Amino acid sequence: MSALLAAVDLTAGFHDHVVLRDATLRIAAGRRIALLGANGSGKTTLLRCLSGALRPSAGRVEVGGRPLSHDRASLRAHRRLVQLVLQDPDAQLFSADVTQDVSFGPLNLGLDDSAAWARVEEALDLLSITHLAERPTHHLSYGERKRVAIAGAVAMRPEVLLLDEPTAGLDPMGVGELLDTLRRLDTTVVLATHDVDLALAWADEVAVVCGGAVTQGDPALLGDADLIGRARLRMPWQLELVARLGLPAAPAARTMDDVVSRLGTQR
Amino acid sequence: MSALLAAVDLTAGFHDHVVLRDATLRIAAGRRIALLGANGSGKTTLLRCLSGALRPSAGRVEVGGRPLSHDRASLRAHRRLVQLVLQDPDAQLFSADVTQDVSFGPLNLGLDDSAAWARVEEALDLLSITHLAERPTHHLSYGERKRVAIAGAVAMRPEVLLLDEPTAGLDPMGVGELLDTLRRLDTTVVLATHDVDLALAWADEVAVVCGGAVTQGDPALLGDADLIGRARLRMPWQLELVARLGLPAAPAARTMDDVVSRLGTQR
Amino acid sequence: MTSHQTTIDDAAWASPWRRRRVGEKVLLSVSLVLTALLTPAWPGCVLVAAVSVFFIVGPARIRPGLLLTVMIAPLTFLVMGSLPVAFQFGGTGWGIGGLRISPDGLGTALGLVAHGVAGTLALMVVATTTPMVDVVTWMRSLRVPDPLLDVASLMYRLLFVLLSTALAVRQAQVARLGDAASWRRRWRAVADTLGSIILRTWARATALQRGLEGRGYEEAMRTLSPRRQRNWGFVCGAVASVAGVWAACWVLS
Amino acid sequence: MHIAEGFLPPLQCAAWFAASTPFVIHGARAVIRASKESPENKLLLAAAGAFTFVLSAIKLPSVTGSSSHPTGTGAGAILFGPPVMAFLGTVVLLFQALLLAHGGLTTLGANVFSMAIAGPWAGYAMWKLLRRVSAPTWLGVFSAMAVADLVTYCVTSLQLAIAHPDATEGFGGALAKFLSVFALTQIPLAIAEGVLGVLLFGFFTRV
Repeated sequence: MSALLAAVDLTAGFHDHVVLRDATLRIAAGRRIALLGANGSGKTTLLRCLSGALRPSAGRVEVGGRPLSHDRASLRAHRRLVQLVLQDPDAQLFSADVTQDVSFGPLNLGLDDSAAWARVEEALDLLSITHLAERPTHHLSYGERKRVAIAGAVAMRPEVLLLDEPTAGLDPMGVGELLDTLRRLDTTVVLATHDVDLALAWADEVAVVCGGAVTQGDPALLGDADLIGRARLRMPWQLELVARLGLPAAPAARTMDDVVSRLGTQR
Repeated sequence: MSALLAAVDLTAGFHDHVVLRDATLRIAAGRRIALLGANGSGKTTLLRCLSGALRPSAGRVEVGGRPLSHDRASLRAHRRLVQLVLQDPDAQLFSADVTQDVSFGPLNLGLDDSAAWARVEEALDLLSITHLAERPTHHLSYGERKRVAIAGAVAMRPEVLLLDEPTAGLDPMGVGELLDTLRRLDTTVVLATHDVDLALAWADEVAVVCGGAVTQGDPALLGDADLIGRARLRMPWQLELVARLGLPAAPAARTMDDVVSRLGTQR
Repeated sequence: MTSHQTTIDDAAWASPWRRRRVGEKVLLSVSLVLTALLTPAWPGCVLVAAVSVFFIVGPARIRPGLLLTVMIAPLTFLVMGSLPVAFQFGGTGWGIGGLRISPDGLGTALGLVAHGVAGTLALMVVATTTPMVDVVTWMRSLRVPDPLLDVASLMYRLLFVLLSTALAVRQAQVARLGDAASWRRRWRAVADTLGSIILRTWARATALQRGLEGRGYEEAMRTLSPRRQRNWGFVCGAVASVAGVWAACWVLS
Repeated sequence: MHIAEGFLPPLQCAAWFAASTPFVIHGARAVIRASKESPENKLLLAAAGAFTFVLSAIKLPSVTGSSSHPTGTGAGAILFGPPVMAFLGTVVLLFQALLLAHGGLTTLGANVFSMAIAGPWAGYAMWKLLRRVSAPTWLGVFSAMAVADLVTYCVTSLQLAIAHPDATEGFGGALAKFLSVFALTQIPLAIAEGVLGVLLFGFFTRV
């Protein structure tokens, strides 16, 4: 089966500094993928390549098995399919108020005003920020701005949503609410994060960026001490605890519930 | 014993919006205190009051038991004692290169050039960023800028270092390195964070900001489900696991080692 | 940051001449600039251009490609600005309307381009090897009042912060198909972007002010800057090169 | 539109430096005064200067096919007054000469005169005049920004015509030539910048 979206043997970077080297990531439809890696490892670069914003110096981005060409028409079509939300909401928000900002994408899709309105309402509703609709963007808190930025992408109804550190800077309950929202969305999601515990509990698949390459696999991959060490991550507590107690690693205990039931049966 | 630094019955906010109401936090010399709370709960406001940057509308900041008056001379003396590192490094870095930036504080203390140089070298060394000394600020990564901002405060050799979300946005190993650095520093540290697991493992004391007030106590306080819920936090996994398994809460299991040994003795 | 706005600055920070005294580089660069201005196109400007290129891509190790990119903007102006000089009213020969290309006009225009190219290359000797902020710091020794230099060096820091925000916002708009919008909506987007950046710039300046106050900022913005050794070899080399150009002009004319 | 290095004869370079210097010193005094009043002003002025520089990174939706970007000197003059703009504009021009190779060192005096002095003062005068006759604010903003641009363009053409008069028609002929060759980009830009000013004004009434 060809992936919905894929980076194949991608090499990319800035000036002389190569960040990714022969990196491959395949994103199957409907999956939730957590992208992990150290600061500066190339997570953002990979997301930018996948979104079409950055052109790799070698390798290719594939959409449904076909290579993405970087001409204007292809990129436009690509942006209907794939939306990237940047880490800093201020890089994305520019309009005077929330409704205007969220409507920017839908109107650019060529929707008429009433269809665009419907999209805006839908997106605000999905992100549980209907109450912010008429608020000026510049008076919102950080957490609120993050949600508005995501709403702006969601309103374009992409098939793949790429999120760069959407949970960074949110309080624990805010993180929980955001993950609930992402579950409600009916899209494929790639989420870059530093939070290994969250990745283990939330993702269907993980992809670890390390040394310019990507290692993709089951979330249990985060129990690979060698990979984790090289990638400047740490092992999720769930996996570390199970390993330290000398319990069998498989099936991986991914949530608190898993750990509790695993320990319960052992005693 | 009077605290080295304290906020007593503090009320503070912006315009008509009161953020803190009768908040009290006592910081004893040599302690490591984690300050927790939701986005917008008032952690930053509290830190700014403690640093003297923000004048509370009621209540007082006490230094060694004596109230801080906000005249210029007192504030000058206060800044030698207390340094605040803001969450956004770009709100603190203003020079073109790292050495220049870090030297700003020491020179403001009235040190001569050679003494200031020594302070800069010391601070860069403590933060393990000697290699960045001549690099331009705008070429640094986010994590590097965060370290430089901390170095700028450390170079002033404060007795109390207030850090607002220093670990936000850092990869797990970067967080570990930063905490190691803070252990090496011989100062009292107050660290605001959203990371409850980290707070539990690192801090001598925790302070939870909720509803404008501060609840201060032993890190085991993070096992108080009611407080944690109101403060939009979550329980650290160490405490939650122990509770879910029906094991006695005290003494609190704070680290992976604690949990492993606790579970080991139970089996 | 990937932007042509920072090409010269990036090169300057990486240049092996970064650690030379600013005064020495200014001496070399400015005397070459003045030589380009004061000597005839041949041989003066040609020699100045050659000497400048030699220093830039030679000892200062700047990529020739980079130098070429940098020269596009001034060349555009030089070509456009020389056209009205090449074409003159009246006379015979090829032309548009009442304007005709004359040999005299063409000569003057080519001379102007030569002066422009040589002068710009000479200026690039200091620009590609010296971060702007070093120049500002060096101006302290020229007794320029401190507040003015503080403003200029803060500008330097802030412009990179703003530039990265501006580029990020533009890219994010393109990601949401901003380039497919109608002309009217694109104009509005540009205005809204500028407005947002102004608001954020203000917020940043205020945040920075507070951050600096916490570090003891009251009036002066004093920082340490490394002492650079005077290099007499470099000074002599600079003087010799410029003198060489003048001597060649005198001999050849 | 900045006059490139080497494009003006030496004596005229010196003359334009002499013409600009009093304005720039006047502006520098205003800046020093402002920063003595409150250290915060240094940050705000630096932010304004940085913003003026960053404008050159903002491409306007194409008007003539060529890429054009706003200069913002008109708006700066309204907000900070022409003296402060004379100083900030000088620093920005120096930055542009060294960071972007736009303009030059010996032509700095001439460029400062057209962009940081004549443009802002003309824009400011237009703004004051229209305020006096109680014209709508949007018209004032539009005119100030467009006029600042137009005057800059005219003064630059004037400087070039003085430097390089036409062989037969002299100064007048040269002025006509320079005005028309740069009109292609500069007149649409002036209008564009005026429109941008009005839209920007609209933005600030909405936030």
